[in-house]
Amino acid sequence: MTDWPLLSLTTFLPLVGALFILAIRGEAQVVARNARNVALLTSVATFVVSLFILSGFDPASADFQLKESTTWLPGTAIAYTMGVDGISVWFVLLSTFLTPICILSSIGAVETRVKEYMISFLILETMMVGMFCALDMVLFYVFFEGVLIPMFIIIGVWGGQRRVYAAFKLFLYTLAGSVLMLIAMLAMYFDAHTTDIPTLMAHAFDGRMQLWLWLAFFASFAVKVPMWPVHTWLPDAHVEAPTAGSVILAGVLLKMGAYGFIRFSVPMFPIASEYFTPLIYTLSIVAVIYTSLVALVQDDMKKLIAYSSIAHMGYVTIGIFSMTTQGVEGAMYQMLSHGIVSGALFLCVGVVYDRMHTREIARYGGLVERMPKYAAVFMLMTMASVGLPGTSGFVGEFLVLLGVFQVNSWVAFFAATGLVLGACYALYLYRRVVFGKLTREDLKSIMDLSPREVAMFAPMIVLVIWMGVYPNTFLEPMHASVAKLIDNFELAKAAANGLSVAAR
Amino acid sequence: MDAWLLEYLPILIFLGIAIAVSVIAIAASWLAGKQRPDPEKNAAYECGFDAFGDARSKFEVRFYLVAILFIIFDLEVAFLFPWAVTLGKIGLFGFWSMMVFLGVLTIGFIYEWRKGALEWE
Amino acid sequence: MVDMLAGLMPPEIWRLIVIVVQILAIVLPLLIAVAYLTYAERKVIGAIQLRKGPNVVGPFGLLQPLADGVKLFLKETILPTGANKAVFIIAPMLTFFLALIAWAVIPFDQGWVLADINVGILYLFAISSLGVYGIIMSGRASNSKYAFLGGLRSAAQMVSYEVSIGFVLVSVLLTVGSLNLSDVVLRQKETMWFVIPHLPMFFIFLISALAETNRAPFDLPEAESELVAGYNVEYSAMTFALFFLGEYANMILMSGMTVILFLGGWLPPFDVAPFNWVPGIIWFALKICAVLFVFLWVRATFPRYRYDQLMRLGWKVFLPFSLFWLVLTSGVLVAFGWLPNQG
Amino acid sequence: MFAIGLAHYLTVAAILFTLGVFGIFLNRKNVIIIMMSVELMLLAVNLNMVAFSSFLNDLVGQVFTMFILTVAAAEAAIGLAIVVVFFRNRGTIAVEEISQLKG
Amino acid sequence: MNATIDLIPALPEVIMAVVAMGLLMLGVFAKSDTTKPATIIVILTLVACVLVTWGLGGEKLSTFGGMFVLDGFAVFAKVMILVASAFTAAMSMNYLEKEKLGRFEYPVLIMFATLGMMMMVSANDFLSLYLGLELQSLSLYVLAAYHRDSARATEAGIKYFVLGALASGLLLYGVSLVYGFAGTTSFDGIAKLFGGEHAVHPHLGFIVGLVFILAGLSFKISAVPFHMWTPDVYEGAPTPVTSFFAVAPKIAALMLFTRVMVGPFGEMADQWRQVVAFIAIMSMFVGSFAAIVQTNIKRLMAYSSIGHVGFILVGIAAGTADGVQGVLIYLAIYLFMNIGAFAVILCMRQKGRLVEGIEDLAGLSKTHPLMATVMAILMFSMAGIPPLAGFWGKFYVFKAAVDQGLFALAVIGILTSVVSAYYYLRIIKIMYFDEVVETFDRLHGGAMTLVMGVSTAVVLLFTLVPGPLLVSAKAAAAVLFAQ
Repeated sequence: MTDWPLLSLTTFLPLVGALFILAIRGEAQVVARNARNVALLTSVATFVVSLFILSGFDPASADFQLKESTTWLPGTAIAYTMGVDGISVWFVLLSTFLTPICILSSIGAVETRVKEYMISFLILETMMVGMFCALDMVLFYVFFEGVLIPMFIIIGVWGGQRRVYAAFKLFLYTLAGSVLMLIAMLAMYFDAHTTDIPTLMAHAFDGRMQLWLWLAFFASFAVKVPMWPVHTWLPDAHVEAPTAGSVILAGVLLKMGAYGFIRFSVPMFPIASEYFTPLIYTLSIVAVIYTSLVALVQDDMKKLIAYSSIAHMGYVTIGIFSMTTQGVEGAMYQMLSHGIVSGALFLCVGVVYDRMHTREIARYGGLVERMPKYAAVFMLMTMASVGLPGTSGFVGEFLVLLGVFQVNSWVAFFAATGLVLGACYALYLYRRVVFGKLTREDLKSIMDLSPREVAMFAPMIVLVIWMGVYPNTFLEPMHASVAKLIDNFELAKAAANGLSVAAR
Repeated sequence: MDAWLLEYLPILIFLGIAIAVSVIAIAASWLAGKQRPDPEKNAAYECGFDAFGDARSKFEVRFYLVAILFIIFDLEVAFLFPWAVTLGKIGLFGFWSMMVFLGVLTIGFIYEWRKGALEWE
Repeated sequence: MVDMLAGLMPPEIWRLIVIVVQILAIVLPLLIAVAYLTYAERKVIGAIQLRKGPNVVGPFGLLQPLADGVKLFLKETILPTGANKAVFIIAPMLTFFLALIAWAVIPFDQGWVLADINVGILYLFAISSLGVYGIIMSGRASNSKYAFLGGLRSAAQMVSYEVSIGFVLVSVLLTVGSLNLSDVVLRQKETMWFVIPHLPMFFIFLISALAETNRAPFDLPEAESELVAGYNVEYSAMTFALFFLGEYANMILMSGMTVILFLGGWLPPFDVAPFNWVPGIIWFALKICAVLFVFLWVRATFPRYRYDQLMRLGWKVFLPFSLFWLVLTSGVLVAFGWLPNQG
Repeated sequence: MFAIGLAHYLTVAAILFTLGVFGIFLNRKNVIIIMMSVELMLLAVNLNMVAFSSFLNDLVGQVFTMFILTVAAAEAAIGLAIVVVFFRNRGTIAVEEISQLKG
Repeated sequence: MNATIDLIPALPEVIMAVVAMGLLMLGVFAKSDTTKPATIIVILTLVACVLVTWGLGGEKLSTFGGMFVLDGFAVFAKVMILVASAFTAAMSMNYLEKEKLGRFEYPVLIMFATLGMMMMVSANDFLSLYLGLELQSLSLYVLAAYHRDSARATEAGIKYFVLGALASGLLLYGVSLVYGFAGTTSFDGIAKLFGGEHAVHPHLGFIVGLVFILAGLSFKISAVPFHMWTPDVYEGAPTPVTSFFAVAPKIAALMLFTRVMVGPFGEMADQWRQVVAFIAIMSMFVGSFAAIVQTNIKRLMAYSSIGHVGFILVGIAAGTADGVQGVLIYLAIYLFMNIGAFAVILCMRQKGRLVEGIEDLAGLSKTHPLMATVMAILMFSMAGIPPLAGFWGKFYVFKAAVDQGLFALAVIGILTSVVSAYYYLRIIKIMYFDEVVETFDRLHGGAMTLVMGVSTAVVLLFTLVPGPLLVSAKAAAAVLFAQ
């Protein structure tokens, strides 16, 4: 099994499914049904294949594994190289895990142009998985940018009222950020004569150059994460996107930025990372506190969760740049957790939206009376989002705080403040939607979760609890890679300091 | 100044004399004859009517066509002159080159002919 | 040029004087010839039509041209109100002096040429092309409908036949291998008069010359019944006279070219005793007279062409044929190795 | 007085060329004038070419001139043809009338 | 005097010339209309010439006293030009039939224009350059005004003619100065003069000539500030002609531009780099910003092409083999993107009438999903979004620019590409997000489908199989730098 090109298989399997769907013809009804089935089948199969990646992965090793390499662009050092380490493997799994759930969730929600919708989603999955597997900078960029195409279409075609505005904003913001990264990549290529990520990690860039490169990469990743103040595209995109789009957006797309920090900024430009850490801290804390406050006053459910995502991603960036084992692992954990939890929360919103076609918080209330199962799921996810012990959210946030406390207690303090605020808005939302009296006429006939929706939530619930109760399953494979990351970082820092000492 | 330009000196002088003669002729006649202009006399001739409209009006497009054809053919003649003089030196190669050129030209000519560019009325 | 004149020493001044004298020796006889060409024309046509022609002024009316000249000289110069004055005046001058300076390269006898330039044929071709300008300018400047149409027609006609003339010239050039007009004649001395090998070209040239000079039967631009007097309808006095002189000078010039190109220039018809005693210039003059007679003869006998016939003849008959003849000539010359200055 | 050298030819050519360019851009009346300006430019080029050719004792310049002349004739022919069809469509060849397309 | 001349390197050109003249005679003597057969013959000839050119490729051949060369660069360019011309000729058949504009001169003019382009890219002397350029331009002037009963088309013709003639004038003036101060018009000769051991310092007059040549060529490639004609001509000319304009001549002119800049003037890269970079920046700016407000799709494509030219010029500004390789790759991809886009534009018919408004595309994804998909893919590609082919063109030119330290140029370029992404996205938005107003007629013509299919396939699959193009582009680019 191991000599199979597992990573490529995982990456391109959805594309094959997309081609199948493209070939479907006939009556609109039939096409829609078949497209759904094929898409679901493909994404589940992809998930299954991705599980083999995990089984073939050696958690003790910090190296990139399951590597595949083949020539791609002749005449340059740019090659098609795939591989995963303890960091990226989880993101691959996260992507393949969320996609079938998204597809499942959209069965009731998306009725128009189902064929195109499914194709877009499968292409999106290919892009996401490919991005996390890519071990070549240019290949990474290709997948990284490629995500925009299906996302643009998904939001623009199946989105809400202001979908056009949101889609354009998403596209142009992220594109503007990432093109600078492209220039930086080119500059790196000419400095190091390679685009191979592992090699580049070992390459010592000139200190001054690092600063520029770091900024260019930052422009791209900060938009993607998103960090304050370039986060404004996110609420719009989330609000206007169809439910599944929001899930993927929050679950995977936001992680791309943070992944980029871990993969590029920190290991390749350690000096610059060190130099810019205060900037990151500041922006992250502002994000955590400011967006939490903003979330409090939202009256659109999706927007509220969108702002909460920004706040949560603030922890992630703090964790990464704390440069401690706990901090980085916490950031990783937080991302995985957030991927599932926020995805689930968006699904929760989607469930009621599908029934009521509104996301206004004031339009709901007392849902617990009619929808007990729903209330329970929503409750669990809210708790996880808040970071209640025993849920996945707790582990991540705790580790981050632990990590950053070693470095800078003030940052830890402010981040902790954010936690409290997070609890406020999450619980406030939950109270307004689920509790209270069921007064509205139209809510009286609302139905509880259907079996399809239960099937959709079940794996997420399992995971949230599993991650909360026994985090080691997930932390174990990370240890080696994270340790290596930090070691190298410290080494580079020491080398740079030594150099500057010598220069004196 | 090059010696061969001297050959053109007579032409230059000739030109000067010719212009002088024509200017003198007109000037002298102007002075010699009685000048008694009046509006009727100075009006453009139009079979007794007063001239109506500007005479420089639109005219048949064929005149353009003739002019264009003339430009093209005349230029070819300009190519032919040096060729004709040096044909002895440039030999068969020169001959065939010009034949190809004339062949292309002929094709253009036939095209014009068939398209009716040479028809009047 | 300026500094050359500045550096002139006495020998150069002498040379200048010689040149001026030479020019006058060309211009004055030419003007007289023109004057008497008009006389000859009226006499010849008169004779053909069994009339007497001018016979009042002087013996046999020989002073008639002078009288006409004096009359034109003393007439009022009319400048039409709507005319573009400057252009209106320049047009006849242009026609006139172009007709004169073309003579600069004509060899009257061996070595009897004002400017023995190497590109004589090209020069003539260029000067005669410029002739169109005088006509176009007069037609447009007059601001008269007749003049305008006449000018257009005339110009179109001239350029149409110019093309054929060009091809004829090239055919001759092929056999000569030089653009110098004296060389053309000398080559005919070596071989034969080109009228023999180039007979069709001779006729084409002659007819084209008629068209080029707006002579009957191609005198449509001046067709009195249609266009009153064509482009020079508004002209009077000396301005008209200059047109008139220019036209007739051109006629003589074309005859001269015909003679040089096809009839052996100053060469005697047979290079034997009685003939080659006569000086070349006499032969030259005689031949010109003969050709001019043909011009007059044609005018007296042929009806006028229609304009479409005229254009058809030029473009659809002469042009293809002269082109064909050109190819044939060059082909034969190359094939048999008869080309001049082979190297 | 002074000798006429290469510089003089070049200056004349430059002046003619500039006139041509200005004729194209400043002319607000008639397309035909624009076409004449184009010819003027080409004339300036020819003058340059011949002057250089003579100065360098190199025939290429004159050969080039022949080609420019020919192409200019073809260009003029095509230009006139286009102007004529335009005139047929619009009944004018005034420059300010050529303004249907803009943005 | 060598009495023979080796015509083999110019074999495709000779074939094309002979066929074109043959068709002219055929058309003029035939009793019935020969537009369709003539077009088919033209396409077949072009395809045959692709094969012939390909077959001749390899070593550097030269003929006509060194004025005409057939090297790897020329072969690459010619193949692109021939393919572009063949495609556009195929696309126009349907149009000519529908609009009843069929005249047999059309394919012949296409052929002559293509012939001119072939000459341009093979030119190794300013004389042959000029002749090729003019043959191309003259044919294009006529093509622009081909629809002679349309005021718009003839106006486009006039504009194109006047500015084209002006450009030729500028170019020639520059050539005359270069000739005067270099003493030769041969590319090799000029390159030798200023390169190598006995390099001379270029005279000021020579630099002025260079600038004039640059300006003249910039007109032909419609680079800012010499782009004014492009939108008007694109809009006014009949659509198939516009599609032809947008591709083949542009490729030819850019290839020519490249050869001239890195060939004879290669040693003077420092002198012209600033100018080219400036032109590139201006073009990218105008191409992206001016396009935003357009409502006519042909006009939009005009600005889009101006923008693309700006990006391509970035590669030329780099002035290295890598830069030229980038240019070649960009052009090859540009070829397919544009042809495909124009195939879609040519299918924009409502009630038998061609429409050109961008808004007319509204809801295309519902009425013609396939066509909309094609257009969307092409637009994403033009915007330069990976993994579509358009990205790679930009990638390679910017790579070369970064390699030469032209960071500012690269950054500006890449930011304008974001701006240009906006209007490409707008088209996608109109097709996908907006509601149908009026539906298009059913798709006709296998040629259109073929063109759309091929171009989409190229754009999609390039990322997977980039090898052939990259390798051949690299080889072709290397030719220019091999001394």
